[in-house]
Order: sequence, then C-alpha cells, then structure tokens
Amino acid sequence: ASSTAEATDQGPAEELRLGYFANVTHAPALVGLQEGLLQDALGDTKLSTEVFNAGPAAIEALSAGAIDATYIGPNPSINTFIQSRGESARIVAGAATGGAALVVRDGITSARDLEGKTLATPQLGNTQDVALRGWLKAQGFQTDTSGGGDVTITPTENAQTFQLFKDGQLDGAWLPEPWVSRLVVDAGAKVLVDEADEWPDGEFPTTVLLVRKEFLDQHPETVSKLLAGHEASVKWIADNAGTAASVINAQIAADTGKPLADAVIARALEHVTYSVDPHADTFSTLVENGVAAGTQKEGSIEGLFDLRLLNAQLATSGGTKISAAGLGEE
Amino acid sequence: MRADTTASADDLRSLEAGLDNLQTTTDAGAGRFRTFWSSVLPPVIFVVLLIAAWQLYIVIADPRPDKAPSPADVLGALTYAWDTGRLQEAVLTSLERGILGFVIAIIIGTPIGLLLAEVRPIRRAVGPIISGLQVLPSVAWVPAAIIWFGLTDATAYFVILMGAIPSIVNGLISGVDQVPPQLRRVGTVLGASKWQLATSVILPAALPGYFAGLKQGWAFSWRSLMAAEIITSGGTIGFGLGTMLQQTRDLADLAGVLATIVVILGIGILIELAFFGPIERRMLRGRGLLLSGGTR
Amino acid sequence: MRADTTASADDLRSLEAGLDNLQTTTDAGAGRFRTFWSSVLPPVIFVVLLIAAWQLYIVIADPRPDKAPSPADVLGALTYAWDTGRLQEAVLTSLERGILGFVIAIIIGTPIGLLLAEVRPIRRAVGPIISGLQVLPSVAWVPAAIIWFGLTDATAYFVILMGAIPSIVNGLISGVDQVPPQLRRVGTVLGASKWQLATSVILPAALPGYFAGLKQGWAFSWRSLMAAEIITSGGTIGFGLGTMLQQTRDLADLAGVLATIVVILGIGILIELAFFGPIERRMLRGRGLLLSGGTR
Amino acid sequence: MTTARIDSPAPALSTAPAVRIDGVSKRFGAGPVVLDDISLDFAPGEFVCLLGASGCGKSTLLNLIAGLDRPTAGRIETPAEGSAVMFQESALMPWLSARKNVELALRLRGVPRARRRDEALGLLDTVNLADAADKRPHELSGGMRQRVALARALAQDRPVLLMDEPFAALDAITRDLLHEELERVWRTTGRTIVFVTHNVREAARLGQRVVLLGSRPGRVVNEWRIERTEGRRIESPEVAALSVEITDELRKEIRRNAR
Amino acid sequence: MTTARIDSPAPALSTAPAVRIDGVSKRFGAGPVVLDDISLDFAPGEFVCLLGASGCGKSTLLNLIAGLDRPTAGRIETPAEGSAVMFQESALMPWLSARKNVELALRLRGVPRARRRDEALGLLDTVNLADAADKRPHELSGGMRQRVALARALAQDRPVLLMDEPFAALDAITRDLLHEELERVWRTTGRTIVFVTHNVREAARLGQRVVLLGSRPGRVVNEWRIERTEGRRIESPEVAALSVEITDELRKEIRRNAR
Ligand SMILES: Nc1ncnc2c1ncn2[C@@H]1O[C@H](COP(=O)(O)OP(=O)(O)OP(=O)(O)O)[C@@H](O)[C@H]1O
Ligand SMILES: Nc1ncnc2c1ncn2[C@@H]1O[C@H](COP(=O)(O)OP(=O)(O)OP(=O)(O)O)[C@@H](O)[C@H]1O
Ligand SMILES: [Mg+2]
Ligand SMILES: [Mg+2]
Repeated sequence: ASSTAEATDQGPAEELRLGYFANVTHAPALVGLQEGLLQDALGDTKLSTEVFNAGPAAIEALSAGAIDATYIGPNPSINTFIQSRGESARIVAGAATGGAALVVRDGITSARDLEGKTLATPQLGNTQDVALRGWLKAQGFQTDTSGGGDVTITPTENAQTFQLFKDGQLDGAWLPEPWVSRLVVDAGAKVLVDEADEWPDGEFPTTVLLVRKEFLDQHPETVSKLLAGHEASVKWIADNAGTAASVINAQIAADTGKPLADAVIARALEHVTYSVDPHADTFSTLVENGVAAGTQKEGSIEGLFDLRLLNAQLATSGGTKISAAGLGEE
Repeated sequence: MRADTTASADDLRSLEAGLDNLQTTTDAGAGRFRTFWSSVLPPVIFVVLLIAAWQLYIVIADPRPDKAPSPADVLGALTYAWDTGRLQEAVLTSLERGILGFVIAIIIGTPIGLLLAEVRPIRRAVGPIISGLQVLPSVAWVPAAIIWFGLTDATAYFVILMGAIPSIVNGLISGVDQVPPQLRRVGTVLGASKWQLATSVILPAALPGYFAGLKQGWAFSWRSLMAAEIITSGGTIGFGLGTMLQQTRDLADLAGVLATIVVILGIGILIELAFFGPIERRMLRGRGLLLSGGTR
Repeated sequence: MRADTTASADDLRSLEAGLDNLQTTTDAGAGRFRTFWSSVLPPVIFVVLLIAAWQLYIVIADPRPDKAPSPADVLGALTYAWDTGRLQEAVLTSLERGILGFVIAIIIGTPIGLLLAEVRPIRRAVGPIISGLQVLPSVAWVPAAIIWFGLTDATAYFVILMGAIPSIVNGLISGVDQVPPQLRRVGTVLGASKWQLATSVILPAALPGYFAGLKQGWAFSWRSLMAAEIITSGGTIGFGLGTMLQQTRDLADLAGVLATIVVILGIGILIELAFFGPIERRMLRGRGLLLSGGTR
Repeated sequence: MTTARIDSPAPALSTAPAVRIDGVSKRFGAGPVVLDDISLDFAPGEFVCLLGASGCGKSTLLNLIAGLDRPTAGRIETPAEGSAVMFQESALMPWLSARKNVELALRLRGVPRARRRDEALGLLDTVNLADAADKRPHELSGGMRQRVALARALAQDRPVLLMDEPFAALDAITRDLLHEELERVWRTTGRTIVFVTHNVREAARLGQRVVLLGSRPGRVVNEWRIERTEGRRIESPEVAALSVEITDELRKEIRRNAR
Repeated sequence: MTTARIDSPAPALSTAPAVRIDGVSKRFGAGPVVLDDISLDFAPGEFVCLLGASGCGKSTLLNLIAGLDRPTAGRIETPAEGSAVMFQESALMPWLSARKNVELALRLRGVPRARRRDEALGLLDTVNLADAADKRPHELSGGMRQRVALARALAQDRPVLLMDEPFAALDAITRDLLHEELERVWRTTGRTIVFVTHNVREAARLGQRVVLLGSRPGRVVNEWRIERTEGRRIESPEVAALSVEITDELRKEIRRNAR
C-alpha cells in the first residue's frame, strides 16, 4: 500500500478531466459548465468533461485514470475507497444534499403495504439502494442482494424504472431527483418516504466531489481552482433561484438531447439543497447501512476526506470551516 | 502343385481365421489411468504455477487491491458469495435458464433441421437465412427482446433461443449431409421404406453431426445467457451468474468479478467434461471415429 | 500371344495416355452463373415473402408501433440513421475496432498456436486451458475489463482478444494436427531440415485448419465486440453499432433497434461472403477439398 | 452340391433369363452418353463378370439392374423379388455390430424378430465370421467387413446378386481367399451373380462368362465363356491364357482413347 | 541400356552390398517383438520384393532402412546419400502442382533454382506425365499420382529406392501398366529397389529376388531368386508357377496364426 510513494506537487495540470451526471443532483457541475464558472476558475488548465449515467462507470473511469475528478454519490466514493484501501480517491467537497425519496404506486400508503412488492433502486450499492435496504430493515423487512426476501429490490437503471413503473411492473422505487419528480409528475407516483426525514436535521449527502488521489497529490493547485469554481457554482444557484432551473435544464438538454419538463425540474429543485459541506459526520452511518445491507465490504474510511483545500478556500472567502468528522484532513 | 488348388471348406476356414487374427489387433485400452494423469496433471500444474506467479506479483509489486486482487481475495470473494447463498442461487438460476432454454431450442430446432435437411426447396430458401443468423451475435437481440418482453425471464429465453436454434438446425443439416450416400443406397437396396430409411439409417448415421450441433448450441446458449443476464440486470429478471457479475462490477469489487468469471468458466468446462464429453466419446468410439489415445 | 508381352516404350506411352484420359474427367465449371442464381434467388424470395407477411400483419392487426414497427418504419429508421451520419460512423467505428482487434489477435495467437502445436510439454500444460477459455463467454470479461480499463476502447479490444485468440490458437493447433503424418515423413525423406519442414510442408499443409480458426476467430471478435459495445456504452468509448443498439433501446425506438440488428447481420454476412468465403473456396478448391457444386 | 450350373457355352434358351437387358442406353442429364444400346441376357445361376476400364459405365449398368436408377432408353427385366447388391465399400452401418447389420437386412425383408438372431448367426457362419458377430465394423479388417456385407446380401435371399468391385479395396492375399469364399457360396446357393471388376485375372478366375465393356460410350466389345470352371485358381494356366487374351483386347480399347 | 543387372542366382559378393541388414530386431515400446533378428544383404542394382501378410512388419523394416526409425537391436548399413522412399499413398503436397512437387524434391536436394524447372519436366516425361505437369494432385487419377511420386523419388537421385506397397491402392489395369513402367525405370537407371507388397503375383512379376517374411514375429521365412527377368508379364507361366509355390508357403505361414 505504500509502494505508490507520496507523489510530489507538480504544479498546475494542463488539463482537468471532470465527470458528472446530467442530473439535478449534479446541478453545481451543470451550472458551472453552462455559466462557464468552472473554466473561469481553472484559468489556463483546460477543462474537459465526461457525462456518466451511473456511479460505477464514473468510479471505473476514475480508477482507470480516464478522469481526474467527478461529481458522484457518497456510497460509490466509500466503495472505491475501501476496495482500494484508500489509494484511489478523496472527497474534497460536498455538492448536494437531499433530493431522494421512496415513491410508490397508488394504493400503497404505509410500509406494511410493501410486503411482497417489487421496488427499484438505481444501482446495487448506490446511495439510494443502501438507503432503501436500511429503511426496509428498520421497518422489519428482510431483503437480500439477489432479489429475495419480503420485499424484492431490483436495481434497475432509472430510465428503465420509469418505463417499468408506468407499465405496472414495479410497485415503487427509491430514487434521486429528478426521477422522483418525474415519477410523481409524469407517472402518478406518490412519495411514501422522503429520505430527508430519515436523517437528523434532514441533511444527508447526495452528491460529493471526488478527486483521484494521484491527481490531488500532483496538482493540488488545480484542485484548488476546481474547488473555487465549484463553490462559485453552488453560490450561483443560491443567488439565482429564479433562473437556476432553466440553466440546469439547458445543460441537461445539451448532454442528453432532451430537457426535463418544467414541472419536473421545478419540483426537483425544491427537494435538493446545494452545499459544499459533504456532511462527513453521516458517512459512518452510510458505511454501517451499507454493510448491513450486504452491499459494502467492511473497511475503514478513515482518510476519505481531504478538506484542507476546501477549508483554505472558505477561509479566504469568509466561510465557516467544515469538519471531516475525524475521517480525514481538514 | 494342383493338389491344394481347390481348397476344401475347412482349409479355407483355417486360412481365413489365420488372416483375421493377423489383421485385427486388439490393443487393450490399458493405461487409461495413466492417460488420465498425464492429461490432467500438466494443466493443473500450469494453473497452480500461474496462481503462484500471480500471488508473487501481488507480494512484490503490491498493486492497488481494487485493480489487482490477490488469489486469496478471489477465493475470499468466492467463499463469501457461497456463505451468503448468492453463489448457489446464481448458479442454480443460470443453469436452470440455460438448460431449459437449451431444451426448448432442441425441441424447436430438431424438426426445423429435419425439414430443411430433407426438403430441398425449403432448404434452398431458408438454409442461407439460418446460416446468416448464426453470424449474428445473439447479444444483438437483447435490446429488442427487452423492448418486447421487458426485464423478465422471457428476454433471457428469447436470446438463448435465437443463439442456439441456428446451431442445432445447422448441425442436424450437416449431419444429414454427411451421411455417406452409400448407406442410403444400401438402405434402399435392402428394401427399406421411406420411414424405415429415415429411422433406421439416416437418423442414426447423422447422429455425430447432430450431436456436434447440440454441443455448439449449448455453447451458444450459455454465451447468450451470460450476455443477456449482464445486460438485462434489473426488472423482475431472476438473479443469475450474469447478474452477479454485473453487481460485483457495480460494487467495484474486482475480486468478486474474477470469482464469478472463474465460476462461469468452471461450469462451462464441467458441462463439457461431465456431460457432452462422455456421450460424444462413447458415440464416436462405438463408430470407430475416435482415435485411441491422442491429446484431446 | 507372346508377341506384345514386352510392351515397347512407345506402346506403354500410348496405353498410359489412354488410361489417363479415361481416368481424368475435366468437367468444365459451366453453369456457374446458373448456380449463382439458383442459390441466391430462393433465399431472396423467402426474405421478400417474410417482409410481405410482416407488413400484412401490421396492416391487419395494427399493433402498437412501439412493440411492432412496420418494415417501412425500420427502413425509415435506417435511412434516418444514414442521413444523420450516425450509421456510417457506427459501422466504421465497429468495423475498425473489429478488424484491428482481429489483426492483433492473429498477431498474438499465431505464435502461441505454433508453439503449442510443436512443443509437446507446453501443449499438454497450456492446451486444455486455451480450450477451456474457448468455453468461457467472452462477454464475462467485459465487467473485469471495464474495471481495469474503464469505459475506453481498450476494454473493447481486450474483450475481442479474449474471444478471438483461443479460437485462432486452437485452429492452428488442429490444423497442424491434421497434417497427414505421411507428408511430414515425405518431407523428412526428401531431406528437409527442421526449418524447411516447417515452412515448406507443415505450415502450408496446416493452412485450411488455420483458416477455419481465423474464420471462427473473426466470428468471436465480432460477437464479443457487439457485446462489449452494448454493455460499455458511455464513457469515452467511440460510437459503434453496439452503442447505437443500446441508444436506440434507451429511446425505446424498436424500429431503430431492428434497423441496427439488420445492419449487424448484414455486415456479418458480407464479411463472410466477400472476404472469408472466396479465400476459403480458392484454397480448398486448389487442394481438391471442395466438392464442386453443392449447396454450401 | 445343389448348384444350377450351366456348362454349355451358350445359355440354355429353354429357361427364361434371370436378367434381361434390352437395348439399354443411359446418359446423365445433358452429359455424354454413358451406356449405348446394351443388350445382355443373364441365365439363372450364371456367374457373369462385367469388365471394363475406369468410367466405362460398369457401376451405372449395375445400378440400372439394381433399380437404383432408370435407363434413358431400353428395358431391363429382373426377377420380381429384386436383387441384392454389394458395393466396393462394405457400407455397413457403423453403429451396428456385424450381427445387427445382418439382422437389419432380415428385418427389412420381413423376417420375424424371433428368428432373426439365429438366422443372422447362421449367415455369419457361412462366411466364417461367427466369432466376430458382436464386433462393430471398425473393429473388423477390410476382408472381414466385406464378408459381413456378403452375409448381409445373402440375408436378403434374392435370386440375383449384383457385386460392384467388392474386393477392389482389399489386399491381394485377402482377395484371393474371398474369391474362393465367393465361389463356394455361389456353388452352394445357385444365385445368379453379376460381378463388376477391372481386374482381368479376377474376371477370368471367377466368371463363367466375361463381358468386356468399351469406354465412351460403354458398349459390349467382346464376350468370353469359360467351360470348365471348377478347380480354378488365379494362378491356373487356363486363367492366365484367358487373361492374356482379354488383356490384349482391353488394351486395344484403352489405346483407342489415347487422344 | 545402362543397366547393372545381376543375373547370377547369388548376389555378386565381389561388390559391396548396397544395403546390409545385420541381425535387426524391433519392438515398439513394451509391445510384442515386431521384427526378430533379420539379416539381409541387397546387392547394388538388385530388385528385391519383400512379401508378407498384413502386420508382419514390412513397413517397419522399410522405415528402418529409410532411417525414419531406429532398430532395437542390430545394424543397418545404407549408402551415405540415403535412400528415396515411395509410400502407398502418393503423399504429394496437395497445394503444389505435379511439377512443383518434383521441384520441391530438387530444391531440398540442393539443385539450383534455374535448373529445377527443366529437370522436373524431364523427370515427369520419364513417367509420361509431361502433359499433366501443371495439374494439382486432386486433378490426377490415382495412377498418375503414383507416377508423380515416382518422378519425385527419382528426383532425389539416390542409389536406393524403397517402395512401400506403392501400387496397392490402384486398380488392376493401372497396376499392370505401372509394373511395366517401374521395370523400365529400373532397367534404365540401375537403382537398387526394395519393393514391399502382399501381392504374391506382383512380387513374382517384378522381383529378381523375393523375400517372404513370416508374421509375429517378423522373420525371413524363405527366399526365391528369379533368373530370367526380362520379358515377364503378370500372366507369364513362370510367374504363375512361382506364385503357386510362394502362395503355398505364405498360406502355411498364415494358417500358423489361425489360433
Ligand atoms: N450421377 C452421375 N451424374 C453424372 N455423370 C455420372 C453419374 N454417375 C456416373 N457418371 C458418369 O458416367 C460414367 C460412368 O461412370 P461409372 O461410375 O458407371 O463408371 P465405372 O465403370 O463404374 O468406373 P469405375 O471403374 O471407376 O468404378 C463416368 O464418366 C461418370 O463420370
Ligand atoms: N509406431 C508403432 N507403434 C507401435 N506398434 C507399431 C507401430 N508401427 C507398427 N506397429 C506394429 O508393428 C506391427 C508391424 O507393422 P507394419 O506396419 O510394419 O506391418 P506391415 O507388414 O507393413 O503391414 P501392412 O501390410 O498392413 O502394411 C504391427 O503389429 C503394428 O501394430
Ligand atoms: Mg464403378
Ligand atoms: Mg505396411
């Protein structure tokens, strides 16, 4: 584990390759690109981007060295950190919190009604998948990762889930935005559980900014600039609540060829909060939930966070220092 | 000189017996056990060496475990999957699907093959299409099948059928084609009716080709199934080996991925060795088509 | 009666000439054109009938167009993909990858095959492993390859190589095995050195088997590539036919899916017909291994 | 011996011929004429050898007699029961033992199941193969296989036995033995045998009558009758003398095709 | 004719033998003894036929002489240049034309490229195949293929020619012709020829000397020398007489193996 000796600072990188999803929960990336905030902050470093549909693909790209940083959910971040024994990546900032919910079809009004039903999640072991498994367990249901148990959980790609739900082949799904809103607005689904209700203060991480460890070691200056752009984006969203929806939608349309319906994006934005705080204190719970759900190997996430650059950034801009909750550098 | 010109019947008998003895050598299949060892041992040693080299690399280079897990990690992933029961479930589900799909493919493919082999005009028209379908990767059917059948088992079965049926049909056709015309003529000369000709001569004679087609059909079934399971994970589709592969990938669990690959490979080899191998060897040996010994 | 007992040399010459004439029949390959038509026309008619039946079904049953598009819809999807340039791009990308991967597989597989064919101990140890790898669906490598190489072209190439190399190696081995031992002995008797024996006798004699291996290797390359492209769509991986298939599926565009399947099938048949077919036929005909006529 | 030998040089016209070939011609599709106006009568119990160079149409003529093909012109009359045929390759079913191969012929002839086994063993014994009854064809030598094929042909119990170069693929020692075997069978069963070969000595050794066919098109060129057929061996001087005569004629025919 | 014929019944002991086989035995692995203490001398220019039943070890002995295998015991002396070999199957390279097949032998002998073509055509002409020089093996009849194989063997230009049943797979007419062809070649080139066969008449027709091998184990059983070898044909009475004698001896050998 020590063979990859501490790489030294090599100054600013020529290029930063950034990954993100064309999703409302990744709005800081979308806005940063659409408004040019990220490139402005990076200066001479060229920004190139890559759009992913799911966490694993982004992690694989990061591991293979095809990208340097990516917006991603907390669980895939935990996963790669544990699998690589801390050698793959670091979380350098938070991006979004909230914006996930269990939506179900008409007629299901309580947890009791879920017995024998089939629910979807975006991906085995992703943030929502773990949340659903944890929640079901708390409700006294048995589940397992191979589709057995009292409630069947079937990890299914979001677009497919939408289709299957409309066709009546699924009874519900624990999804991130904007899919919650799409199911609610376009498919008549009802929110049974808002994930925010499951966490103290209603705050839980949905998206974080993850950087390849090697890149972080070699080009801290570039990562710093990226963080500046990221912070600017988050700030921009807070400051432009009126136009944020259309800017986000413009980038989504550019990446996927299809904008979201106005009602969908409006509803989605109501449920997501954007912040640079990764809520490090919740990560131990996330790991416990993952291990309990059987989607996570046991392992230490000590060192997952490297918030030094972010805190330095915040110090200059007058923000409050963010804690790594003992899981890394501050 | 003229004395023994007309060999008496007895004389002829003893001469023929002598010649028969000289011309047939009954080499006993001794050393079967030795052949077994000499054919099984070297690859086993090779695999062990390979694993040792792998372990050595891990110890010396100490690479990131999520990019290059050690043999022990893979074994651990395997036992973990076994302990949680996921492995057993995946193997059973996949085998059940594979075998059921294969059986359906046989039931559908055999009559089609017979029809094509025996009715010229149909064969001319349909034969090239079937051969063409063999060229099409059956994985290409997966997206269409998902649209038609959703993420259900029907998709898996459809893809298996599209993969296996052309092989079985073509195997039967080439089996019938390879029936020596001499045998057909003997059948006719012996006074066989059309039906007797088919059941007593052509079908048994076509068996080796048919069986080769079945074997290939199974390989295609298994391949197609894995592809279908990987691509269609989700929905109401059951949990098979392909799904397991996809899930371990999603968890960035390379040890689990490699463990699953080992299981898929193992099942492939096992079915080949334990099912098709003995049947084929018996059939070929019964017809003298198998050279004794040999490396295969 | 004793007069011509000692046939003069001239006498012998004319006798032999007569016998040679009687025993060699030079049946001209006339009617090639006719064979072409009688082998191409029936399947074409069959396909046309199939399309007509499909269209008729659409007209009569009027099913949901997203579940059963009409032939015209599929044609429309095809021309649309052509007009937007996506079709050309996908075909070119996939073909480039397939061919490049196949060439790399040949370059890697050929020396391995030669080594295994000629060096007994290595063959004993490694041969069964290579055969075993042939049983493993190469699609099973996709998840591992993605973890190693991410969603890049390297993944596609890796999967192609894992699919094609075992076929090529096994083809070469079985080609060398099928070299009649008589030919080797003739080579030795003629005084060939080890090198001359290999280049002048064994390699040319093993060519048909090797070529069959190449053909199968190509089929595996193409299959594996399609599987890899479907599964790994996204990332920096180029836009190939598999990606196109996956994208049309994501758009629930069944007409587009079917159009892409038709293109994949068409390319498979084309390469078989236009590349492997003629080379193989020429090689086999040159060795008298091809029965003139016949349906294949 | 219950033979029905005809020692007179001309066939006894009082009995109807077993096979009558009357002005038979044959061409395949648009190809050249293979057989041209052939007329031959084979008397019951006669042993006829058809001799000719490669491709002269011997097999074609035999197939016509066997009813496996139809002549382009002319008529062929054969016994109603049809004829048994033996080919150059034994054409045994490779998945059946020697006995089962013979039993197949019995079954297709309609012999009831209960009697088949014994009858098959009896027939295999006539060709000295009772010991090898349970062996598969690939476990038998070439000569043994042809003897099984002979037993199978006898199992058909037809008055005419057609043989298309049955011994051509055998080694010389085995062939000589099978000549003696075949002669014995012929004498004990009294079958009409039509035997195709391009071995002049074989024809002179076996036949009561040797018919030489010319090539391109196949026509009857000449015919020889042997009066004393008992006690012949392939080295016998009378066989040698006849061979020289036939060989000369045959070589003339071959030379005709030199250009 | 520049022949080196030896008409005396015993080989001229004044000249050293072309091939000397001295107490040779052979067994394969742990199998039974195939050849048992065989001693034979072949004089230069001699035409020797090795005769024996199937599996008696004829091919094994020939392979030993050719140097393709080594004896278990005993010594074999052959000319330093080695020997040319012809097999039952012509074993022509199927991808090369008749001429190229012969040229391959010339190339491997070291003949410079410029001379190969003419020399190959000349050799093909000796076997009357100049017209078929550009045909591939599969376009040739069996007899033509064996003649190409003969031309190829001659191209090796070795003093000894070993032939393992070269004509066994041919039809009788072709075989008779090739006997005459081979005799002509022998007389014009003066090679030492060792010819393996199980056809008694073939041996009696071709050989100056016929060596009969017994079976299990292979031993020299008897030997015949023919004094007048010119003008023989396979129907000649002297060939027939010798055949009868050899056949009787051979049959005795075979009967010995009846149980
Ligand atoms: N089914 C067929 N279609 C076309 N031509 C044929 C067919 N069968 C035979 N011939 C031709 O008819 C001629 C005679 O063939 P046949 O087999 O009867 O000769 P054969 O005398 O038996 O020769 P061999 O001694 O080589 O067996 C040959 O020129 C052959 O090419
Ligand atoms: N490579 C080998 N390994 C083991 N046994 C062998 C080998 N080659 C030949 N034999 C055995 O040696 C004996 C003699 O074989 P060989 O081929 O020399 O006989 P042959 O006289 O040439 O027979 P044929 O006339 O059938 O060609 C046979 O019993 C055969 O089984
Ligand atoms: Mg014939
Ligand atoms: Mg031999």
